[in-house]
Amino acid sequence: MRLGLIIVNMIKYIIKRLALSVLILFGVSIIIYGLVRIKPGLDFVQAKYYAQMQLDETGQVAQMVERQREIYGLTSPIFKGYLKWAGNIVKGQWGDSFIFSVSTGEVELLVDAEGNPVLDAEGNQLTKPISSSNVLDIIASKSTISFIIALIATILQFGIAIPLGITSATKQYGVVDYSVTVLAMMGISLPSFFFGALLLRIFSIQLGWFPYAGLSNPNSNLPILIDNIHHLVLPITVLVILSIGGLMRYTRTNMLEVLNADYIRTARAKGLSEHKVIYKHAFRNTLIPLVTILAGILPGLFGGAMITETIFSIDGIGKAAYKAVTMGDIPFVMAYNLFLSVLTVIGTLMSDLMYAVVDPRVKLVGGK
Amino acid sequence: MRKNNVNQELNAIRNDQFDSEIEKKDILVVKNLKKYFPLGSNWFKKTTSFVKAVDDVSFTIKKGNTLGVVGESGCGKTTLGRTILRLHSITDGQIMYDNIDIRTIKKRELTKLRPKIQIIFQDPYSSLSPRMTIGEIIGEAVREHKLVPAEEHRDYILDIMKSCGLPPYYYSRYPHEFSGGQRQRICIARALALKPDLIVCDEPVSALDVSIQAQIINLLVDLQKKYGLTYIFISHDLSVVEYISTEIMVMYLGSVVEQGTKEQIFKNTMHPYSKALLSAVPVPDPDVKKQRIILKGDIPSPANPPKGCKFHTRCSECMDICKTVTPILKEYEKGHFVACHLYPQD
Amino acid sequence: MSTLVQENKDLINLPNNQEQDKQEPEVSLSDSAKVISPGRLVLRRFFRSKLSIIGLITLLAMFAFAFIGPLISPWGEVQMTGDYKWVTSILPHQIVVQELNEETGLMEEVTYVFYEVSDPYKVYAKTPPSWDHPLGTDQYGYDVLTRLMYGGRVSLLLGFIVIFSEVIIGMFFGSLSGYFGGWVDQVIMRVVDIFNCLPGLPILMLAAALIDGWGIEPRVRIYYLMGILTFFGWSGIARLVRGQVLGIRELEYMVAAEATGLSTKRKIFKHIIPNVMPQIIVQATLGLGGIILSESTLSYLGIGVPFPYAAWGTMISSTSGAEGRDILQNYPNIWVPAGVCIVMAVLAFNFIGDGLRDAFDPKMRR
Amino acid sequence: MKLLEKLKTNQEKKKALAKHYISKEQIKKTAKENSRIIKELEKQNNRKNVPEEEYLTEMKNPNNVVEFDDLHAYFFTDAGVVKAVDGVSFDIPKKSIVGVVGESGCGKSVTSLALMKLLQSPTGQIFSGEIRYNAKNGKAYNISKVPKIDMNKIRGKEMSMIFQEPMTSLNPVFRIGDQLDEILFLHFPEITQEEAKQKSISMLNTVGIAMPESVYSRYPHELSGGMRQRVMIAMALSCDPNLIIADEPTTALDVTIQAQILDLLRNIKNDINGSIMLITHDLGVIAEMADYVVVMYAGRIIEKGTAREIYKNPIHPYTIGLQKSIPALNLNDETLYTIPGTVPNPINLPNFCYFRDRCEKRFGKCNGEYPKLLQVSPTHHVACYLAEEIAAEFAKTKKDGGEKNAKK
Repeated sequence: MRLGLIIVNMIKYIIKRLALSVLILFGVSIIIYGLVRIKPGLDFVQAKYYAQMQLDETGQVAQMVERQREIYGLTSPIFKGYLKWAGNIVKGQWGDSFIFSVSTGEVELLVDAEGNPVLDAEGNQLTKPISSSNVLDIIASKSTISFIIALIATILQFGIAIPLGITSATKQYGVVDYSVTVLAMMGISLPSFFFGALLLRIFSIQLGWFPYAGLSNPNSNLPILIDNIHHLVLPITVLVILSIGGLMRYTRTNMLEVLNADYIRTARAKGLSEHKVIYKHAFRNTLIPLVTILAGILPGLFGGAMITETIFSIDGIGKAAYKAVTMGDIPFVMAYNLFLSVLTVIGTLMSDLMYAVVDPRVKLVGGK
Repeated sequence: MRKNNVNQELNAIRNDQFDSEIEKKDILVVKNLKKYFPLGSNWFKKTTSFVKAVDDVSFTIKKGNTLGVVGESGCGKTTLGRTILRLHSITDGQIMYDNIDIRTIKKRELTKLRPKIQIIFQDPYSSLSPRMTIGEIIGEAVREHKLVPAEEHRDYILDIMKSCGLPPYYYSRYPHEFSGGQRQRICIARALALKPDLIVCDEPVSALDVSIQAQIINLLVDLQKKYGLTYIFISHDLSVVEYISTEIMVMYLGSVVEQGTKEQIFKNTMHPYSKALLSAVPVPDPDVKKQRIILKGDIPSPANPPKGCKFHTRCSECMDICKTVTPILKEYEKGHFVACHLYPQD
Repeated sequence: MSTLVQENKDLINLPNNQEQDKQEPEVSLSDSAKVISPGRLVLRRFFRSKLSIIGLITLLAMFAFAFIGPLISPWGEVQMTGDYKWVTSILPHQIVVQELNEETGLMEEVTYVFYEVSDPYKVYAKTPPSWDHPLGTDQYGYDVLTRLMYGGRVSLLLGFIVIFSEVIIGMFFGSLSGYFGGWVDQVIMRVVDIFNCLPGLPILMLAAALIDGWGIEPRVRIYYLMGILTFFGWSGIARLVRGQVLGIRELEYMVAAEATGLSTKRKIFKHIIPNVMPQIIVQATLGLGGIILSESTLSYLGIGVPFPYAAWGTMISSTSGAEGRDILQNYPNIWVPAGVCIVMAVLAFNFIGDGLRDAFDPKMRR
Repeated sequence: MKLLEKLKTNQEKKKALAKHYISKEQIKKTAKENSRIIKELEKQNNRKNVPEEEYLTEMKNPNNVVEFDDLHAYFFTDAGVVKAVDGVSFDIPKKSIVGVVGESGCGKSVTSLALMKLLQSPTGQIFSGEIRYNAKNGKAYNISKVPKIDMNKIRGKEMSMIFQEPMTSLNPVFRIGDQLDEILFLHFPEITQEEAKQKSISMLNTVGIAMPESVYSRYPHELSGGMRQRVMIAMALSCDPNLIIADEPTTALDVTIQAQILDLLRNIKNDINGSIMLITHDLGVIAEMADYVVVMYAGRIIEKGTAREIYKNPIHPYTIGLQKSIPALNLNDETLYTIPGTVPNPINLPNFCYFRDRCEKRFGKCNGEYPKLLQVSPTHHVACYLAEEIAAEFAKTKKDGGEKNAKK
């Protein structure tokens, strides 16, 4: 009975939050679209194909440009244009990238002018892979490797930061505490591009311990998995070091707060060992604020690390986004931003749900 | 001189119609006061349930008297105090201060009326802004309402400080330098500086140590004599309330259960809750072994009070009627009101 | 009795002792002691921490370096080193020089693309550190040390201006939202939610890239950059202010201010703002580091401070691109100092921010 | 000329004031000295595998559960050493309730925390003195020498504690049952899950919780303050301790709930085989509960005796003033008596009686050093020069009595 009520409340809550999320995404999309539209002069689609349009005699390019402009609602006034674009987004037409294309995995059977299949020497029909430059396809295909890297980095980050944060809180002003503080400060203050470049310079170029770029080396005689890991050591190091500092400090502050609580004194008065006081009574309570961090993980996992991927030439979604920005591929950048916002919204919802799991005091109430 | 001006301004908004109804000496008349807080709302933002923090409270205070309001946590005594100052909006009922209807007067007129009714709080630490000097804290509202000419301002504040037992060198200091008792004196000075008639004291001594508590109570009593102040003294400590009050009101879950003069309440206690409350107070004498009425259970949540008599869940003399019918507050001797089915209700 | 009263503050004027003559003690400690205002107390605590002093000194040194340094330096921000009397303009990797066209016998502008120290024009690009150029020159022949100074100007000034505007906007909306509540709060907080959901760097990049397309003059683009950073950065401060205001509104001194009939203006400016300020100052100091990082990242990506103006991020971006590997490997003097400068500036702000937080609220140490 | 004079007077003023402020060098010096002392004491505390003999001792009187003997508990802060408890000696006899009373900051809580060794480390330390504890197994421990690890066997099992704030004293993320069972598993490792649950539920029953099974599986936030305090008491009782320390157990509760809890405490005292050390600032609570009363002021005991002696025959002016200043029911005087002034700053306390400046009965002798605790009856001690005569008289009768006894 009680469980039933909880589930009903939970569903109510989720529905309400989803409604709110839609509202937020609506706002986000307005900002993104608004940014694109405040551009004076030539719009970005025309600008991209301007040179080609001059040379185009058949009018094919002009047609394509017009189709693209339709998708972005650039032909109509800004308000109508937004509705058009938003409608396309909802329908799943997020636009085409100017610079990327990926193979969809499907193939087109080749036919000659008369419609007869083209056969090769063995009598098999020849095929041509179909490629797509739909931004959703590109995001889907590029985010795999980014996800793997981010997942490893996140696990390492949490696995290292939380124990260190706790240790530094329990041994306040000790050696661990000071090193954690310094490390955390460094992590917060280092720009990723500089730190990445430094690591490359030292460990790759000077010492030659790790490869310079990419994911694998065709000339390497290592097994492919080991080779991949070898390539990923430096980028993951950058990601971990940069994000670990904040998490450590956060854990530490919260742990210190919890350690001052009355129930910790109660636990000590029971006669529990210090280890149990910290890792059972204090830790469960430190987890509560840590759950809010989960909101930030999701976009981090699928959104890729723009600069790190670029520096280490890993062909993930982050590098693609960087390339898109530098080459003016605005359709992709728009889609990428929207994609990240959706992830953030989902992440926030998930972390709020997790909150209710970790903290028994929190009740998800649909009405309030 | 200036004070007269303020009074004239107030006279303009005073409703003379009520003059005949109440005696001149009655400084505050509260009739059927209700304060409900909305509790949660559904999807369409319509309030579905309320916490009845103050539910149908009426009383009258004469000038120079002290009304003690006693009750346990959640009984609405703090809300009552703040509602009288219209710090909360008033759900229903009437509050007449000196023939001015506090519920209906406009915001601007309310601002003019503000100095007349002041409030002192429980927590001396959060009731002083940490970034202002004591002089500023006490004097800012005096300046705002132009109660004294600018050139006399400083002397006036120092004078007020002196009568609250604050040495003049406090004037340019900051609250962080002072202890709880001294801060409470500053709060009293802040209220006193506005030349109020009525001061609502919301548990002014509960957060203080025993020896400091006595100092503050004595100060309040002295000031009352000196300036002819009227107090509404809110406290959970019966012995303090008994000491300082002339009339007492006992509240339970938003309603008044018993009301009367101090003698009536303490010598002729009628309501079972008041009796229990009185007997629960520990006596600092090891030889007194009194017969204690120990109430069962906890105080119910004010958001979801019991039906019938709100006290019936804990009452030792609960009858069947108590569970269904809410008793009305009835006068049994002059000025002594009780809401209980143990006594004839009609 | 009075003979024993020495420096006891509370003995005077107590109701109990009023019958006795109350002679105030002449000059006691409490009478003449310095008044310690909360602000001075904070400063005293701030200077007690070593890290905050280190941060402050670093910051002052960087300011001197960035704003006084260029006055001393013999080189300019975009002054090329070399025998280049005929050089008329400079662009990345190319110079335009006046040259005699032997066929026509006229002087003509000729564009040369260069990568290295090259005859016959002797642009001293990528020279190693020397007395003339303590940190050498970069790939365009500019003096690295001087460029570092100018880069510091951009980063520090931009950081301060952006955080200042963010604080103004954030405080306005935050206090509005927290003080009035109701639908005002609802609307403002939903807008803040929207801004919080925008991805940080990518949206900045989108905005910067779009502005890139406007073809604005490089000098003016810095202001647009400031605008973008402010526009996407104020929401955090607004949320902080709102939370603080909500907390303060519940405190009893605010209720007392209401009860004494103070005006709304006075309540906001005398009671709320001064008590919100500590948190804001801390947040702003810590935020400054973040803004410098964002700016340098954008510059690194080539969409921040435009060439030929110097920025620390741009100087590091020489490690990417066509000759990136070469510079990364052989010319650390071109990019490492810029990185060190960024780290130092951000660290300094973080140290100061941390120190201020501890000083404002000694209970919550670190 | 005038300027010079002004400068001079300013300088003098500064010099005169300097002694009231702590200079930077002094802070540095105290910090250094403090960290040295703390390190030494912590080293003592963190020892492992210490043979029991090292902290075993003899009780002065085997009928006592606890004997505080000249206990000094200090807080080593940068501003100076706060002598929170400065030379406190008193006994807790078996099967009795000892009340410790005093205003905030008088060191009453610190005394109890020192007994449990729960002082906020590293700044709070037992500096010197002995706390002798008479364990269930007949051994006597010197608590101040017991290392941290071995203290865990004593806490909870031998003595347990009830705190002031029931709202925050239970861990919000664990169920009541888990928190109750935990202490049983800890001190009786052989107990099974079922037995623990049984015991916990019966414990909840003992403390008067109506539906123990349902409370067992609830979270703390679902209970009211009074209920939580009952749970805390159940937890304290569950290992059948020798001593229960109740640190302001009813201060945060309403009057009617306070009456319930006090009633419960009184009842369990008869049921269990132990003593209660009751700490509160409320003289009424002490009068109703305690057999013996200890009055503390600024870290020292100023008067101790049986409850009757303290309430009916108080000697120290502070005790008298404290009692007169509570507005007791039905005992109306014209004006309330007040003790003037405030409690002195705990750093750099003077070496005369700390109450001197607030005392109405002070006389020449009070300027001398801090008065010793004088015995005025077999159980009554006072630290005041006013009691000297009575003490002398008592000493004489005692001596006479002793002689008489000897003669017999």
